[in-house]
Amino acid sequence: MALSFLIWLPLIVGGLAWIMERQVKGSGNWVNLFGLFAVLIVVFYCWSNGMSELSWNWFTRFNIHFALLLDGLALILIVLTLLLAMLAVLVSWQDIQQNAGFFHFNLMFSVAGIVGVFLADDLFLFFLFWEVMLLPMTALILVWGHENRRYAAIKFFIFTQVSSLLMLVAIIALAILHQQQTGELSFRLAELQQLTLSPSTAYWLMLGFFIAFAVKLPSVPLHTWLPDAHTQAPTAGSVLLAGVLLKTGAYGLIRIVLPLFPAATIEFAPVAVTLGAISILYGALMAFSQTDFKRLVAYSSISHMGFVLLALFSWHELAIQGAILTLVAHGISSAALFSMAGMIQHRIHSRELGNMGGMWSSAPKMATVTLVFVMAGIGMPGMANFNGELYSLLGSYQVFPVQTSFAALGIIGSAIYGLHLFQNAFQGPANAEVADLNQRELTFTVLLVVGLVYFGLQPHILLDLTNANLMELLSVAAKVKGVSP
Amino acid sequence: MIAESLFYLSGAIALIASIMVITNKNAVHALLYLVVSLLALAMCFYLLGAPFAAALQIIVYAGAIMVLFVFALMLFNINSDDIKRESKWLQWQGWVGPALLVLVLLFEITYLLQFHPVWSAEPVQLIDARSVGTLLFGPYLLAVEIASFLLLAGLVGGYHLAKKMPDKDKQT
Amino acid sequence: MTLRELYLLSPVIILGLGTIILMLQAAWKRQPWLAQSITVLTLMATTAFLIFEFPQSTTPITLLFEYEPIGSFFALLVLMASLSVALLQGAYMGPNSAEVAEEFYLLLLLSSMGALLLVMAQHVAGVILGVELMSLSMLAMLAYNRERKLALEGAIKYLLLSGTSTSMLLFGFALLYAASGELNLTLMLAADMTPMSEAGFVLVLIGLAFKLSLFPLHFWTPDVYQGAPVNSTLLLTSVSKAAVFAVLLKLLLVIPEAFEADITRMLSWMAIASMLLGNWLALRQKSIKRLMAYSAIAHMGYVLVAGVIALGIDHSLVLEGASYYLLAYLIASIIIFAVITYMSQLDAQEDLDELPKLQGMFWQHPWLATIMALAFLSLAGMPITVGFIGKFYLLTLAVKLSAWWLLSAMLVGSAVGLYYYLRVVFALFSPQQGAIPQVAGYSVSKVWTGLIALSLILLGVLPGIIGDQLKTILSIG
Amino acid sequence: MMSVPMEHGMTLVALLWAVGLIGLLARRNTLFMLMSMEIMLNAAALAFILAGSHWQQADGQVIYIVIITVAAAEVGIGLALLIRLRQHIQDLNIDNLDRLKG
Repeated sequence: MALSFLIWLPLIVGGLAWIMERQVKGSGNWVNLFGLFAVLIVVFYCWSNGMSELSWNWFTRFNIHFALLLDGLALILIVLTLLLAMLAVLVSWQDIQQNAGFFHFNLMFSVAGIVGVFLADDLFLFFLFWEVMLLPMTALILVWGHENRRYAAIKFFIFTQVSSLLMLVAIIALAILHQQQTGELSFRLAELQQLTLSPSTAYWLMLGFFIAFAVKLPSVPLHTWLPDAHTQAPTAGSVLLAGVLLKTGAYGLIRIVLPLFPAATIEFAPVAVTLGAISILYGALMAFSQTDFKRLVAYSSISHMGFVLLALFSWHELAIQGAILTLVAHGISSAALFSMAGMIQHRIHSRELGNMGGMWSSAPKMATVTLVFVMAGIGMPGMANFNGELYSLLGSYQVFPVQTSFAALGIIGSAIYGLHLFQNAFQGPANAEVADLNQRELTFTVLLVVGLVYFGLQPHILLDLTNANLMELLSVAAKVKGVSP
Repeated sequence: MIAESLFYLSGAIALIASIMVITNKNAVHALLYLVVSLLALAMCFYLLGAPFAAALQIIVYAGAIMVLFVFALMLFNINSDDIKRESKWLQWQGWVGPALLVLVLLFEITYLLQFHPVWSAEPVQLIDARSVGTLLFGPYLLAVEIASFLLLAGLVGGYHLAKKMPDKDKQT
Repeated sequence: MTLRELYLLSPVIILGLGTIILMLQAAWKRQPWLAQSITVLTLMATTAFLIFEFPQSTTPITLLFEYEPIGSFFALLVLMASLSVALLQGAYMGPNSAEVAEEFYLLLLLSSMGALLLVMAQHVAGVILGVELMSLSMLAMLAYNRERKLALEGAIKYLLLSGTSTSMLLFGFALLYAASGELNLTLMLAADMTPMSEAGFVLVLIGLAFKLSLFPLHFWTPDVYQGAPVNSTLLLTSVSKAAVFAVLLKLLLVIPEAFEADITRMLSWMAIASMLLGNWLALRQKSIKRLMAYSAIAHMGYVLVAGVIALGIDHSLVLEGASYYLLAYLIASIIIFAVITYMSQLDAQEDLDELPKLQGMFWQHPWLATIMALAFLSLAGMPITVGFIGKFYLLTLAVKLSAWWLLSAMLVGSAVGLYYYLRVVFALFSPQQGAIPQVAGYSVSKVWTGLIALSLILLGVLPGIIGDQLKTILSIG
Repeated sequence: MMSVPMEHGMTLVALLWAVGLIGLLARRNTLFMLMSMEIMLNAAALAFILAGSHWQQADGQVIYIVIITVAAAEVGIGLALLIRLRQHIQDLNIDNLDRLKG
């Protein structure tokens, strides 16, 4: 029961913020902030009291359940979501002037959808949340985005929607296969794992899911929506998009594709891993050639998520651990960079690197913080990203040495574009005089820095939490490969 | 034997008259041909042993419905301009496409009819007005009632569309 | 006719009584609100009867009609749409309309009666009378505002083509009758099929496909939709589609096995072409009514998927799927047309349905724009709306029977559909352009629209409410 | 009495019906199109009479009566529409009804 509050509560809070904003200007921010905090408390309450499962009959005709499951992986990602949502609220504290109430509502609506995706234990429900979270996100881009928002919003929506249609067909096909084998339709993840699939069926179904998730991740060649969406979205939208929405793709791979179709994924792995490696290199290359701050960070996201794809499909313990670490680390670091971009844009009304430059002198605090974030993105040891990428590369090297070697070049690439970014924005001749970080901004940026360093030094917290998921995955793989893990 | 030839003859008349209807330039002439076609069909009905239908065809169709057409024609006040304009349209080019399309359809159905005979020719029995009436006001009673509603719909619709707009202030 | 039969005929009788009362009222004193109240009450009484006496099994009413679950469910859909039209007309006409009000309501009742008869028909005479009563009344409503030229044009096109389709239907039935000697729909198809009767059946299907505006008989749809007053368009897109589809479904369920393969092939192609073409042509439309016309073509293609599969095996799921999808389609259409109705005037030459004029509606009329956006999302099949559940049913059907071609066409169609539905939604949320008028008052119709909008969400979020019951409602084994 | 094969009768129906359809497709004047429609309805009526007489049933004629009712109602509304149309435009040419386009 309490578990379902994780989904209702953001919705209620969002509605409340909408109403409050109409009464008192600026109050919506506070409502959202406290609401998110309350949700966070509910998460920890559920987790500590072991309330991790929930299943209600929902659509009996098709044996669909409103089934939620809170395990370690979900917990991490939900907490990440809530924290980044708070960041999104904080970073757009004064950005949104028009229709602020509706903005707050959309923000919370998408949080509800994202939390739902992480919690869903029934594929039908998963799909429902998967689609629902897009709507408010599209609205965020469309209404409060930048100059080219319409195009970006349509592109974002169409890409994700069309790919998820394939997933829907695959879900239905799975349920019907279940009916053929056991006489009853089922959309429960656990029950579907018991299916015996013929290799070709499994392969096709896996592809259906994979395409949907690869679009979200995004992986080359399905990535083209991302630079537009990230660039055009308002800061809060970019933070959520980069920080959390991309993670739903990876989450889907870990939660659905790998356990349901172990054999098919192993067969498909060379392709996926190659795609991952290409994403890494392509993302890095494109990032380097950008002149737009946000677009640069967007391409770097493609590069980073390539590591996740590479790691997951290599089916190696270390690599999967690395993927999980990367998820969290990239969530924090890219969200941080996007919020920096937002702050700069708020000050100089431009995202062009050419219009920046030399801001170190006028805004030293901002420059320092940005430097830390850039360093994290590059994968400097001691920061969270380093662990993730290292684990990923180490793990996948043992399975796919060639692709991994190429992928490793991506680290060098990230160093180049990271420094390119920093240099252009903060060093050199001063083009722009900007105000330094204020109290509010300083608070949350420092917190982000702390988070990055903390997880960089203590990765085992995340690994302990997700150990159960990992073991289960490996045992599934072991069954297929016929060897012990 | 005579009856058969009469059937074919009146069928041919109906067909020719129909062709004249659709190829005629003058609406009034076309209407006259239409009446001829309907009457020829009435003859067919009679020969098929349906005298009641034949009578209805003459009274209701060729009579009442055609009179409606004539009235409407008078209201249209069709003049020589219209006829000229229409004759421009009656070039052979305009007919080729539709005619070809329909002829294909026609060929198909004629082929089916002629080469897959399923019915044997039996002498026609008379079905008189009494048996039709018994059926109509027995099991088909509801159909009659509904037909009256159908006519009501036609009446209301026709009345509404054809009459003048009411003046706003008169309406109260 | 026994007393029991007469009792079961009550829905039609109530409508007939309503018609008569309405005529008396118009003769006594013309009063728009009174006419509207009579119509609404009549329709509600009919609905109430159908709900309380919902059939569990098939009971014949003379040899023309039958009282059975599938037809009755569709009758409820029809009544829901008619009720919406009746409620919306008041606001649409406005208090000072130059047009008279009573005839519209009269025709509305007659049209609903025709639709009800059509879904109850089990005999050729029933089908013909039902279809004609429905479409002729509708025809007069399409041109209801006599000063609107576009409406007249649309109505004339509809008249000519609908007459053609009727004659096709009749010709087809005549061939079937000639082959079997039966006029009952079921018995007529139960007889041995000869090439002649097959040709007849195809002609019947084509006649019905015209009313459903399926490819290749779809071409009249956009013109008629665009020209007609928006409220009549709603009637055309909801009532006639639901009723005709019920007949089509009933026919398909009794089709002889030997003939199934051919018909499946024919209908599959019609469905695929309708889905693709409808969605494709909708892409370029600026007028919402025209867009809805093309989208109607596409959606009828989707429902036809269920019809095609009806020839396969799983009858119960097919019926449920088709019913749910039509319900979803109706709900969304009612909302969209209702919103346009609230912003247009019958007396005007055109309705306010051009996309550029509707830009930024959300910032002026948040509620109207929200429900309209929801309705479009429902048509696009987004989750948490009822349209998604409908699409889910159809996809399940298609996957279940491995109809991959149909499935691909559905997916491609949906993908294209997403784009143009989204365009409308985006326009509603873009920055404001100009002032959009809105008719004030008429709280009853607003409450009704709100209820429909609520059901759109409710049936999408809790599909079990109806979905779990449908099997028993339609009482299929 | 006479005995015409049913096939011949149905061929006549098909011919008449085709003539009506050609007229409907080829003519531009709405009045002529309306007449073509009448021809098609009549063809269908003949088909029912034929079938009824073949099966020795009066049902065919009952349906015939239904058909003339339909035709009458249709003509009523159709002519009313044409009268209304005539007031708006100067002729009944359907090509002048081209303001509807997408």
